[in-house]
Amino acid sequence: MLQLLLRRLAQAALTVFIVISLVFVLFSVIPGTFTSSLQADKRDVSQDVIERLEDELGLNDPLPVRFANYVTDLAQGDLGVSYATRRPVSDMLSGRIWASFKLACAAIFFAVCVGLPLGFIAAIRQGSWIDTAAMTFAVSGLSIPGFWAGLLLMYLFSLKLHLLPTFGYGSGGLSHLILPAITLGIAPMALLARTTRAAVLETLNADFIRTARSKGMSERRLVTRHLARNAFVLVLTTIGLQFGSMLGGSVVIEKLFAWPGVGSLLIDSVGLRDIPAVQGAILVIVLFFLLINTLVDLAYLVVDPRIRYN
Amino acid sequence: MTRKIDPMLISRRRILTAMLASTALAATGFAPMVARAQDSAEPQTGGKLRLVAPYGSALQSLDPHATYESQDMAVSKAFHRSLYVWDSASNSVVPDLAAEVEQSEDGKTFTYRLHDNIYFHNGRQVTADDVIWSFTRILSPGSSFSGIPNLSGIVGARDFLDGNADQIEGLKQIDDLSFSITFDGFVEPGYLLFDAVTSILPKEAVDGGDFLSNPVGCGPFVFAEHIEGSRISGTKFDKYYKQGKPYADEIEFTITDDYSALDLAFRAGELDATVLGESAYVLYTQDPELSKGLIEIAEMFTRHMGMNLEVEPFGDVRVRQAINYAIDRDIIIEKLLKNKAFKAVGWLPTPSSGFDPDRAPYPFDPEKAKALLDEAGLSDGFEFEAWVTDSTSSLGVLQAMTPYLAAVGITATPKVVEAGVLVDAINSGEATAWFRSNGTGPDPISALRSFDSRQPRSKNRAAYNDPAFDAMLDEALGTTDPDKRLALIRQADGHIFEQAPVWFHNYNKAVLATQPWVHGVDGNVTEAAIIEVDSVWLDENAPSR
Amino acid sequence: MSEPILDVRDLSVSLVGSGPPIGAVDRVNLTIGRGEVFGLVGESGCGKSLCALAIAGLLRQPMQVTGGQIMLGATDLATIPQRQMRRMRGDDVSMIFQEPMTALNPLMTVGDQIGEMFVLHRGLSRRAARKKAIEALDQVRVSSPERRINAYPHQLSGGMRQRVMIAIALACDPKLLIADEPTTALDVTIQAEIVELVLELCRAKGTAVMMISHDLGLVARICNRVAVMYAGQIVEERASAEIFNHPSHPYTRGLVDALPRLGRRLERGQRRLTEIAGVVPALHEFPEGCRFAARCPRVTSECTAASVPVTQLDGGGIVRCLHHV
Amino acid sequence: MKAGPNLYIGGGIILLVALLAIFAPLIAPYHPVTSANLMYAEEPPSMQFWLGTDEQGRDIFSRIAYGARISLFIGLAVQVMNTAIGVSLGLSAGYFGGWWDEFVQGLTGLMLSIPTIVFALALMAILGPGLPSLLIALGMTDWAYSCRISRAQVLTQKSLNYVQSARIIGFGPLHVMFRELLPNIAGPLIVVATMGVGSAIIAEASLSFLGLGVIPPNPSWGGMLSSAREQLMIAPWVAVFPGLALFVTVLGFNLLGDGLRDLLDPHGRTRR
Amino acid sequence: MSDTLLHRSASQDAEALLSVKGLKVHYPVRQGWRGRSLAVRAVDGVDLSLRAGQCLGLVGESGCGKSTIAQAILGLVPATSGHIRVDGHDITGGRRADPMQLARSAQMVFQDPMSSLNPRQTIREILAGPLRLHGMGNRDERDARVQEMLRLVGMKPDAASRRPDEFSGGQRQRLCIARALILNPKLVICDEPVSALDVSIRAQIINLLLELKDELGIALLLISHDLGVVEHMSDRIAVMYLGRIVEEGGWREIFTDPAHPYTRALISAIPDPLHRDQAPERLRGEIPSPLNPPPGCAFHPRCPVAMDRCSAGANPEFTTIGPDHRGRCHLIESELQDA
Repeated sequence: MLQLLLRRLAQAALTVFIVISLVFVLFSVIPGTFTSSLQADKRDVSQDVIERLEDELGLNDPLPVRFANYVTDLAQGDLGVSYATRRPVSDMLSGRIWASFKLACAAIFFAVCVGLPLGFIAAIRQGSWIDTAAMTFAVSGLSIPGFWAGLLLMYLFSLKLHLLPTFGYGSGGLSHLILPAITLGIAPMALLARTTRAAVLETLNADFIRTARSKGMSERRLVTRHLARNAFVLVLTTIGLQFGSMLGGSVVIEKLFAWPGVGSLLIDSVGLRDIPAVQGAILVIVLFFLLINTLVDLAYLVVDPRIRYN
Repeated sequence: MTRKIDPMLISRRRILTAMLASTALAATGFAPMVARAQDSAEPQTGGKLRLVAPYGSALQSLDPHATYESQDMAVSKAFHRSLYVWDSASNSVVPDLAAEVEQSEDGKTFTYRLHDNIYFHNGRQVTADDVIWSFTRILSPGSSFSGIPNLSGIVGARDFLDGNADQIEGLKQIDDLSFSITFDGFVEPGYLLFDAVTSILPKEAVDGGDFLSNPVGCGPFVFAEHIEGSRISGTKFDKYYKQGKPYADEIEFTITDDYSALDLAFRAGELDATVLGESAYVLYTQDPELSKGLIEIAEMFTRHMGMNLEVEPFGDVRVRQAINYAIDRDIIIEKLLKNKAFKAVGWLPTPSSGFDPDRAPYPFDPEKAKALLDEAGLSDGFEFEAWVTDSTSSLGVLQAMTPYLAAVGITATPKVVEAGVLVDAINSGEATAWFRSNGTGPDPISALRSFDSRQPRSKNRAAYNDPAFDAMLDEALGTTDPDKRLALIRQADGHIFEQAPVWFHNYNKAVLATQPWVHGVDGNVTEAAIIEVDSVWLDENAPSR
Repeated sequence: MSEPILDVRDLSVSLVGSGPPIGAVDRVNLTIGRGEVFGLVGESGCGKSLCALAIAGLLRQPMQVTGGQIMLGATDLATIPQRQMRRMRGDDVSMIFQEPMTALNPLMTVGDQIGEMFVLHRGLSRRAARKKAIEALDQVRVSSPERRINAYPHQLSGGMRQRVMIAIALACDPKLLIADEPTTALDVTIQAEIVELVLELCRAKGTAVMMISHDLGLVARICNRVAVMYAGQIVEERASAEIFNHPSHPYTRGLVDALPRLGRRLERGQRRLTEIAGVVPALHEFPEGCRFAARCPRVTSECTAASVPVTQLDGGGIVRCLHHV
Repeated sequence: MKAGPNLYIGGGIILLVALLAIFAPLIAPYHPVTSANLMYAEEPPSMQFWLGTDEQGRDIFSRIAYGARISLFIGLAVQVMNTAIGVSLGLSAGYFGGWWDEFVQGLTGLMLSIPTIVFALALMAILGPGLPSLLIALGMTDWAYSCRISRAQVLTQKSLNYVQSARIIGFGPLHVMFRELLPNIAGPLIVVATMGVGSAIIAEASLSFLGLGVIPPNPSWGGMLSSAREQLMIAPWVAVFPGLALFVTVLGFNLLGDGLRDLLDPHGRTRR
Repeated sequence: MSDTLLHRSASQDAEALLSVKGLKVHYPVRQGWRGRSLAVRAVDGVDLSLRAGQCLGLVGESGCGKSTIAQAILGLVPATSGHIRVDGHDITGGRRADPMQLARSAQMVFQDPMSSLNPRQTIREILAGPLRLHGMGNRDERDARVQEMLRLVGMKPDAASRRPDEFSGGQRQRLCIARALILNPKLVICDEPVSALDVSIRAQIINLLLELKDELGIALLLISHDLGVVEHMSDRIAVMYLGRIVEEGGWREIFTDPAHPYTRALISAIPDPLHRDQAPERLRGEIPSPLNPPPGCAFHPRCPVAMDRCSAGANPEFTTIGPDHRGRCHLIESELQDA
């Protein structure tokens, strides 16, 4: 277990370094800079101010110097200061991480709570109308663009039914969370339903299920003691991958629902060419992915003895 | 000449009144803005104001000195105050923190006396020291605050900025509440000192370390919470210097640039006021209930297609005029912009003091356009690439123009880029034509400097070079007689209109939608989203009560 | 033969899909006495495993029992309700499968998997079941069962896993054990051990064994009686010594002759083996008449005309051939 | 090997959309770009404009028909690129193993850890909006899945005797990978690629939503959707029909993928 | 190794088609993260030789290394040390052997005919592919050769245009044999050639292989755990245990007079329906991991006649039992000494 964690740590460090370098190089070759984005507003910012700003932010230093400075700071845990807000990126992120994390958790919760039972029932009743309905639902969920689904949900639940607030973070309560979480969770839910169905069918065909049947147990016991856990092991990776990529995948949804998460910070910062903030946001997204997948690996250690002893 | 202005004497009506209706709107031929029937009732206190910061999905900075974004300024008004403030009722700048302003004989020195009951949110009284400290901060060597251009006209500001002086010569403290500012030349200090970029801030809070996440000012509300990218809120400041204000107990701004979401939220009753996009505007005007709460504002921004005059054939005035004749702006404004714009008849917009209500617009006259092109030797037409951003007022307008230009033989192809890239391309002279909205107020002379050949490219983007025009501006600036000055300004604006270094499109019509329970929302022509929040009040029907 | 513990009458199993049912097992009759070791031999696809699954009530879609009786004592397993079948399965009839690698639940300890039998059929607590599981492991000669009880299947070798399977199958002292190719996937030296273990334990418990295999040599050696299946039918059933030494059906004869049996080259000096020509017919192309006719050296026109009846042999046993020896 | 209803429904949808795309000039009553006429802006569906017009007065049906070309082209081109990259890497990694395998696996992990949309966003920011950038941004970022599948498939197939035979006969690695292995692992890859076309179309729409898609006058469904969403209230048809076209087409690809899985990949090696 | 044996094998080598000397194949296995690198000694010092027209049976349980030897001979896995010569070409040592040359010398028939033929190719493609690769003949000649091979393995000519899934297991194995022989190799390795086939088909394939061996004069290396098959097909037999050969000799010697306890156990484990009462010689426990072989004689933990010295010291060396019969066992040594 310690070995696993150490390996993951090394892997994370490498990944982060590559990503950071990539972003840094990419953003230095793309057209547009932070200061030009400042002038994009319809009010004219004077050239004098722009030049002073470039000096102050060190934007006139050569690229290798800026990169070296950034990496040195990063190694000491300093994410730098945002060009736009002049605040430490870590400060900016800290609030947003929580918002994004909350959204991701709610979305995966929705996806798991709907997708798993749906796939399970579809598999158990393979070929029945329930199966057909569930899978039609799932394939539709996979086919609908997130932002489109979000708009439709907004229209329905907020405007027509007045059940939920349309967008925003509110005071952090549940009501603001529901719509974006469902919107974000639709695709993973559909995917999970399909994966679960396949996993359950695969498990149902496994030899050990036949063995279990030959023992003479009830279907209920068969399902709970033998089928569910083994099928879940097959689905766990998918859950992990979906959950892990949710912070990045929520970019569009966050934008739509004005959700103050890492994703919307990323989009805005890309537009502003606010490199430290972009780096910070991507860092969080990547680290979250790696963290979740490490947790999934650890979870496998717990649920799957085959991995525990290897 | 000494002018004494007591700002408290000017009645601060909640909505913009006849001021714009009189001249500007009559000229454009559109109905005057619809406003809610006068609120005869006494303002009620209490409730939570739910407003919007509608131009971006996040605030850039909570330090008002550090940002020049409309988005941030809409919010600043709740927490910070400056020496002056824009008064929508009189459509001019009036003193705010300053109780009295005196102008010296030579017209270059202004002596201020602050109200004696202004306090920062931390409880300390605002003194002349705070003003001097705030301005000194903005001008401190090595800084890059947005307000530098506003203050750099103060005597000694440049020296201080460059590190050649220990203090700013033109800034003098007289007593605890009095100070004077001396400028290099003739200026109207109100135009320079009313923006949030010159807010008066408490030194101890700014230096305290967490000012960027916990701002302190002397505005009507005390900062409470900021959830980045989502909302910012404040609570009523009990020691606010204006008696009885603010009316609301709390304030909250929703931060987003998604108009469709704002629209949905407003209809769901989650916002007290919002800014509308074109589509929503159509819908709201058609709706008998929603239309009652609409406030239409001619903002001081001029939308245009800029042309790089150094690139042929744009150097030829006939070509530029041809483009202005060739396009049916009425239909673009009506159909594409849903009448959410006022047709431009000059660089200076309707609310500007320099606006000339008698000037006639370029008519839609393709024959004339063709004739002008023939004259210019371009009977076969020409092609050009227009740099645009992906928005209705930019790419959308270009697409709508394309058939008209094609009709006179001109082929326009869009090059879609991000806003920042567009600015780089313009400033470097790479772009041949571009779509943009320029701030054209409130100071008309400053607005017309956009065509001053002595200005850098980042200001004079068309690279317009016309010494006669430059001279007109200088003359206007040196003229103290207001009427004469106004005449000169209008003449200069007319000259630009005739020379057509841009395709004149429209002046932005900003539309605020307010809920029936909201009262006292004004129409700020400098920026519709900047609402004088201390005057807004909610009646008993407000859901947030 | 002692009193029959299992009496299968005219058992038919068919593939029931969208088209007409396709017969996979055709009117099979089997009788197994108490404590008897009975062998069912055949090549892949002959239906021997389907018979076993039908008896244990484990057939899965699209295979179905389409006729006949399966009498276990006085109960007809073919008609009893699911619930009752479930109770009997594992308790009265149990099974061992071919693949010890996949037949055990990879996520449960072997102790839990054995103990589950006692929980299911004896209503024991987990704790008591665990104790019984240790005993059961000890019975199948697993060393230090107290320790192994906590092992997971992947930690065990193939032979060990098959022992666990045996422990599970025999946990409740069933009346009948169906062993479907229990040693095919194991190494030669392990095979012998496993077979012996099964026989020994069953003898001790009085359990009848139905041994299913493709290996006529193995079956003939350990069984009292052997039935040979070909293409869904039993073609010959006799005492094992008889069937091996004096096969009556041409197919059985061919099998015995074609078997590269140890010592045959030494005995007969011949290197070439006797072949059975042709290939085994697939399920959907079982021929009319004698199903072995196409490959049979003794085939005549009568063989293909109509289905061939079963003949009782003089020395006991049956054969399904018009030209049997 | 049985073709289920999914295959026919999905295939039918795709066929219809493909026909719409191919014969757009014949089917569409108006030109998708130059027919702009503000006099007809935002007309509701009528006999003249079957699905109404957009804010520039262009016929939405015509734009959807022409948009089918762009959306299908983007979906297919992107997926061809992704599959080519993923399969080449996965195939070689699985076949050669060793450090190359480790490298490819690391790369795949990296690609997986940065969500496609973020990657594409960064690339789009660099390349600027437009069709070529879009193809590169999407075509180079979503190959991890097909890479993993082909690698896993190669690992199981590699030990099969026909591969060994080919090696023993003296065939080189390229022959073994592309002539022997590829045809045998193509089934699951085709399934993944088919569904990938749908996700590429959605990805394009999402990027358009963020303002980084196909340059507007050109009609791509995602672009139409994102520019129309503000008109949802006043002219719902401007947003509804492109959205519906997008949804149905993506659904078609997903159903086709499901159908192909039932047909080509009965063991469900592509669980998705 | 005794001098006489060395001498004998040296003389044999001159005419041997296949000669394997001191072959070791070790796979590195990493234990854990940055763990120690251990070697799986899959093959640990094996000598073999095989002449044209001869069949050598290689016997042992799963994991004993017999398949690894086959792979090493075919150049599919690198030898850690030792030498392999096939048809006069050294395929080990510094430079890797020319794979094309090797392909024309040695071919292989696999256990599972189901997976041995590429399901996406026609039989013609499968059979003619090797010819085309090796530049043998033009299109017509290749077709003729394909037809010739089909006839040789007893298939109908129309088989050429069909695909593998249209054939039964036995027929596929015939096609596999045809492919193995189409390049005219001198050596064919058969890895469990019949164990996946139906019982009634086995004899057909065994007979076919024997016929082809005699007809074409090829050498067969037969790898099997089925002693019945091995007895029938082999001229000489080598018994392997845990990466080493433990007994080697002519088929008659091995089956009439097995010397090594492991060989005896293997033989007695075969169920003999004719001798039902004979109790088999049972081995204890299971095959140990080649990662961590037991000290001394690797077989001693399972050996029914193990002595004290078996568990100590080194693995026993070969003892010559007869002119073409030798074994590695302390017991044989002491028996011979006693005699």
